[in-house]
Amino acid sequence: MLNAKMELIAEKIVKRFVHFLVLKNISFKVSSGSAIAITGPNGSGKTTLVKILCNLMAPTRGQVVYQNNSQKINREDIFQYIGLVGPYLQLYQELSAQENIDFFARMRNLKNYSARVKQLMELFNLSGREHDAVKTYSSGMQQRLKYVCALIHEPEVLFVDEPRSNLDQAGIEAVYSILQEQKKDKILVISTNDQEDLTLADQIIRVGVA
Amino acid sequence: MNPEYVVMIVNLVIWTGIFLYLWRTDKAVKKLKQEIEELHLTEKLD
Amino acid sequence: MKQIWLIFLKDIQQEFKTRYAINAIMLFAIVTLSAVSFSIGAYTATTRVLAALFWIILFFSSMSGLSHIFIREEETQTADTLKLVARPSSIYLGKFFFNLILLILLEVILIPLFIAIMNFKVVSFQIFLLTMFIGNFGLAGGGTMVAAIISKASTKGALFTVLSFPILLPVLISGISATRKAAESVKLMDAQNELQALLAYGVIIIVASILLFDFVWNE
Amino acid sequence: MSKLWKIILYIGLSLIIIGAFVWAPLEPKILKEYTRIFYFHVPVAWICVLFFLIAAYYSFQFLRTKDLLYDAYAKISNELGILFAILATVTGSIWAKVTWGSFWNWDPRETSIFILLLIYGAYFSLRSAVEQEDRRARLAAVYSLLAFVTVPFFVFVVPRIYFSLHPDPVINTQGKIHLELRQRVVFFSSLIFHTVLYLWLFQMRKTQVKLQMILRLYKENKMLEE
Repeated sequence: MLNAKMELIAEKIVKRFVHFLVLKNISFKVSSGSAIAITGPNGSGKTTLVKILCNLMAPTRGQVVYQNNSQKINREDIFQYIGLVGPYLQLYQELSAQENIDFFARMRNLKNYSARVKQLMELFNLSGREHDAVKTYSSGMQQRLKYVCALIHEPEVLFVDEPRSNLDQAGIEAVYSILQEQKKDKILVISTNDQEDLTLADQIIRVGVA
Repeated sequence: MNPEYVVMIVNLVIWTGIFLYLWRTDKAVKKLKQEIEELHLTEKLD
Repeated sequence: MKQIWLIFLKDIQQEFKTRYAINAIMLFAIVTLSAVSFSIGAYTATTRVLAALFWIILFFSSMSGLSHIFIREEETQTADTLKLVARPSSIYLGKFFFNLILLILLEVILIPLFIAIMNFKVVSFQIFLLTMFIGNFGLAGGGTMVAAIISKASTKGALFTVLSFPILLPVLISGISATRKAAESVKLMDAQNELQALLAYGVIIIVASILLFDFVWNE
Repeated sequence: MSKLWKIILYIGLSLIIIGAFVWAPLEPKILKEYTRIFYFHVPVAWICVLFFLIAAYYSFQFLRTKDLLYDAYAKISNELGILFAILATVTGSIWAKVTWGSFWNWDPRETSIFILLLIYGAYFSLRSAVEQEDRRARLAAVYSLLAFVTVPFFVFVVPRIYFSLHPDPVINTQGKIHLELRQRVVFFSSLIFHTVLYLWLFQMRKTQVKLQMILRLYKENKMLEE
């Protein structure tokens, strides 16, 4: 996947919950080497939009297209290209960190991932806790572990929903270094309320405001 | 009671119900059609 | 293929650590079995009644445990995480094999207990075990699919039995009939119709579920 | 539906009532006066099976196209299906009471209609348990189709295990007793006219939900343009 030029295109996304229109005609386009931020007040549909972009939810109208060197990627293959970190995405609480990582890495058909995991675990300051069950982790540690799980396969498109939630200063710095790295030659999508996070982005999508 | 009447009464009750249902649906459809005509959406009616 | 195996392993691992489904299903089976046994007392029921009782216990115990596997994913909010890494058909099959193992474990406990407590005389173990074996595929196949459906609905527990009963009724009917024959006759050919029906049901429900699972799982 | 057809339908239905009560002879051995119920009960039972098939068809169409209109069609055919299943059960059990002596006997056909009622009931409890529209539509469609694939088993398995009380030979032309010509004329025309009547009802409900859908889309578009 070297030098691959990925494109993520949203075409007129509309989402309706029962009688309430959450998203109204959202369109944008991002390609490798840039970052986009989704922002808006609470309950404005940021998370809904992220879920739609990741194919976790279908839009009421409109569509999301992933392109690799202007070749459309099939819906069932998209999961190989994306990574997502968000508060609504939980890890398996009963299993240990190592078991979680192994499960996700092997599900993605990765081999020889231990070096990368070791590096990520060090970066997020989780080394030494690999064999404890995730439920014994604090919320901040769980958040960091989610980053590890989402980054093992070096995703072409990384979605981050509320990057700062539950993190301390060191955690935020680690996340920022990752995000800077991601945006260099891949796609980064951040959904945030924080003004500071917006400086990372090349494009800003505001949802829920007239 | 004569079984013929039982049969007849049961049938009549059912049919009255069905015709009432038909009539109500018909009324609702007419109302909707009128509403749509007022909005000039008739070209979408195929 | 690899994904099916991984999901299956992960569920076994999780189950091994919590033992939620296995406890629920075993306790339910034992409680109903003893309730039935108490209420019948010393009276020896006919094979027809016993066969029906056996399947009712089996059916309702499995109803208490088969849905757990999908409900857990929804309730711990791991469904989306899983959705991001797996193909739908492998999720269905992984969960199906887990439920199959769960049912086999249940039967390993339930069958000897039932035979001992209810004084159920099986003449042809060949028919009996074959019925159980083939019936499991239908039960697990249909049960897993309905579990996936209800895990997306708001009232989960009660809905599972309501929705699975009509779907699994063919298994129940043929299973009861075949079990009765196992207690009455020695020849395998006597239960041929029932076994064929069970087999065909299992194949069809699993194929249909694989085809339809996509629509349940993908939003 | 044009005026002419409506008139034909009304005249036909009146003729069938007259035919059933006056013209067609009674079956003397088992049914006696209750022969008459047969001309009305059988079409109703047939209609509820027909609506079940229609619902399965629209569910399939919905999954293929993801068009919510098809989901609405599937829903109304299931609504009408459950209505007629209840009617068939009620008329059938009145009939069963007078001919076989009890309201319910678990005869294969009673079992089948009972299973249909269970499926319809489960379908609607599933719908009421899901709030989100597209999700509800998908789950309901999947459940419909899942129920649909099990139907052949009921047709195959149930009659082998439960024996029938239904007057099969009366309906079955290969059976012992043939329907007399007049009975047959009334029965088949009743079947046809009832089917037309109920399909007309269905058609009208379809128009209703379609118009509702158009209105809603219009309002939604207006909101989007703002």
